[in-house]
Amino acid sequence: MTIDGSVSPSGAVAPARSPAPTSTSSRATRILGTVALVGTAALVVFGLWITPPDAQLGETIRILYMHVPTVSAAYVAFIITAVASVAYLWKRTEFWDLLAASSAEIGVLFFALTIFNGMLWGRITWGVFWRWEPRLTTTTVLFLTYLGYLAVRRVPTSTRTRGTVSAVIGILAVVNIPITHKAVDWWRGLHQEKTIFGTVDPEMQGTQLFTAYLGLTVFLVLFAWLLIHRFRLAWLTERAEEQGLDAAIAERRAEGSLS
Amino acid sequence: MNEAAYIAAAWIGTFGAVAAYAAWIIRRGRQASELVDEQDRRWM
Amino acid sequence: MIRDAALVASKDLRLEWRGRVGLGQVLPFALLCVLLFAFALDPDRGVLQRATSGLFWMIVLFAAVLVVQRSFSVEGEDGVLDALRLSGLAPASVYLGKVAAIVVQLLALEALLLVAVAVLYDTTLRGWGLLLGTVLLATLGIAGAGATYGVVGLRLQGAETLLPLLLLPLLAPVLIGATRAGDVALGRSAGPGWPWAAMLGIFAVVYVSLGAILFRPLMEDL
Amino acid sequence: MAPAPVVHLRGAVALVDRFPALAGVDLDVGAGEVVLVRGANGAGKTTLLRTCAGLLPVTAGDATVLGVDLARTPAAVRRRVGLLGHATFLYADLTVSENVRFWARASGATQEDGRAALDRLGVPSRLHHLAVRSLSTGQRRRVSFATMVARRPELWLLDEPHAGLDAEGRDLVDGLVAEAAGSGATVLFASHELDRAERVAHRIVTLAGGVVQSDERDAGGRDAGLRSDW
Repeated sequence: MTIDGSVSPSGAVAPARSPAPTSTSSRATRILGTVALVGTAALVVFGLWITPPDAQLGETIRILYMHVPTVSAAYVAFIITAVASVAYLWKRTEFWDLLAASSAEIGVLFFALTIFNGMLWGRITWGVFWRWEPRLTTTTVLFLTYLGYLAVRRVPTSTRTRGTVSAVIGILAVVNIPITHKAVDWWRGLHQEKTIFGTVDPEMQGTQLFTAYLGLTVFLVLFAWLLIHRFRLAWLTERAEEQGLDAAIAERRAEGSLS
Repeated sequence: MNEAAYIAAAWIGTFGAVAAYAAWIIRRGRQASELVDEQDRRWM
Repeated sequence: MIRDAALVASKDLRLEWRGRVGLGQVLPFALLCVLLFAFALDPDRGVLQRATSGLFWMIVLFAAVLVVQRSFSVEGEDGVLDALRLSGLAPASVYLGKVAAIVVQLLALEALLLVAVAVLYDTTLRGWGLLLGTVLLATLGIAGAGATYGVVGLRLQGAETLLPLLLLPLLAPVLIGATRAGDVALGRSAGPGWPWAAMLGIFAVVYVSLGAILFRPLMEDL
Repeated sequence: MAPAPVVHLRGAVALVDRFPALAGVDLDVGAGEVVLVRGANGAGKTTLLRTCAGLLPVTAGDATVLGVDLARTPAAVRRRVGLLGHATFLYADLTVSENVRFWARASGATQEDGRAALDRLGVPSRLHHLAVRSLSTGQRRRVSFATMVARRPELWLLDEPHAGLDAEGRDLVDGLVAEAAGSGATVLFASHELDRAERVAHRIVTLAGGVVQSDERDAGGRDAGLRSDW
């Protein structure tokens, strides 16, 4: 029985080219990876040695060189997730679904690191790991929101349902970011205290300013590098499942011709 | 001196976590690419 | 669209009346929470009085999770979700109908809960204008977000346990706003209460409109 | 040239979760045809009907029902078909008349359409105010069928319409099917009651393993005049 769109053995399709990579690396990721590594090394040198302690924050400013870039990269990640979610509901292509998912996972990692660094900073500055500092509180609430997003993606269902449901959550979660920010700010409005962001010297200069921007750049490059790898991994996982599907269709048809 | 320990923990923890995550996805990428046809893993 | 929403809402309320899940299960649970908080927080030290507004809204949030779950589990039985897809009802109408039914149920629950709190936590209810505005806007926000996530739970069969994880972080601003506005209304804290109510209003508007739009892919899609 | 078919499937693959329940179906059904779909359990009968109703994603091949492309806009076909499935599509806690009224109004029909359909299905009025939960299986099937008839679908998709019914009920179903085809609707139904079904059908399609195994076009339809001309 031959029917259109049948499973054709997929040998002899590609003309002889250089062998396909056996990993998620490519030239582009290797360049990005190298840049990220060099940048990281430079950030360590600048952040831990070259920059002087801050006039107000003292040595703790060195934690901010981690804290601020991770939270910025996380927000970039969640915005990408939201944009990709909208695009998925519109275009319905696998690309956007996988991009949204990959970006959210890395965003969650960066949020976790933000909270981790914030707590260490708090331990030095306040003497306790946790205080209801608005930014830290907001970050934690949003972190939990996106854990929900990742949990939804792990529920076994059809790819289409998974894509639709998680796209909706990716959109709602990002809309909730400014609302949560505002609410938490007002909530803590009565209790002024030394905050991580509030105390960063707006007139930061020289090597400090340079290091702050270097940190941001390094983490954005790291994010891009991780995102490409994570996306390709998601892509490979879908392809592997699809191969299972081709086999299942063939098997299903055989079942018919037997009876 | 305690301060230095917390700062070190922040840096090591952050880059350690990123490195561990990167190693994890790259390893899974290698495993997954073995299951997939060649034309499906030609990256740009 | 309004007519279809009313059709869905009246169907939901009739179902609720027949099943009495809200009255028979969720309300007793809410009252139980009122007692449990008193056990947890020594009633003689004034903690309950100071925290009345916050405890009230915590209980409402927990109860709301149950109401939403119930509201969508009836759509999951016996192929009804498919029948809704096959019917000519616009997803936005279904959504608004479900929101309306959840709002009505929550308002009834909140009214009774308010009486219970007033009596058991020795609270004098006052600041009625602000109190009423807060209750209405917060409830609309909770129902608006809840109905969207309710259908998410329905689509992901067997993932009902996800609903609280998805819904409650999203409702954190509602908890903050409603608690603070409630504090002001009850005279527990000074300061303007209406900005909080306005925030609740913005939340409600944003989530009800988003829900009305996003319900289409959630309901119609395969 | 023959008019555009009501159902047109070419190599259609449909997934239930991730299982290919339809593995490349080719099928054309013309307007006014009554087609019996048969096959062993798990052959894909239910999936075929649900796919035609726009309730399952078509992931490969062509699929057009009532002129609507199922791969692109499955939702557009839904309100124009009537599906009688294994599930009754009824709210168990609502009464018969409440259910019928809700579903009639939800699909744009009037309350009177609903009541007339209940009469047509022979649901006695003493049952109208009972909760669906307390009805027998046969009565539930009749009520479910009534909600479908009330919306006057262009394509009837019946999954085991005879199941759970007594002899009288089965005759009623056969009569309704013939009537529907007579008034221009198309009927696709799956049944295990082959003797009975073959009398009603113009055409018998056999499914196995998610594909069409045989297609007997000139089966003994009861009324040759209803047979479409292709």
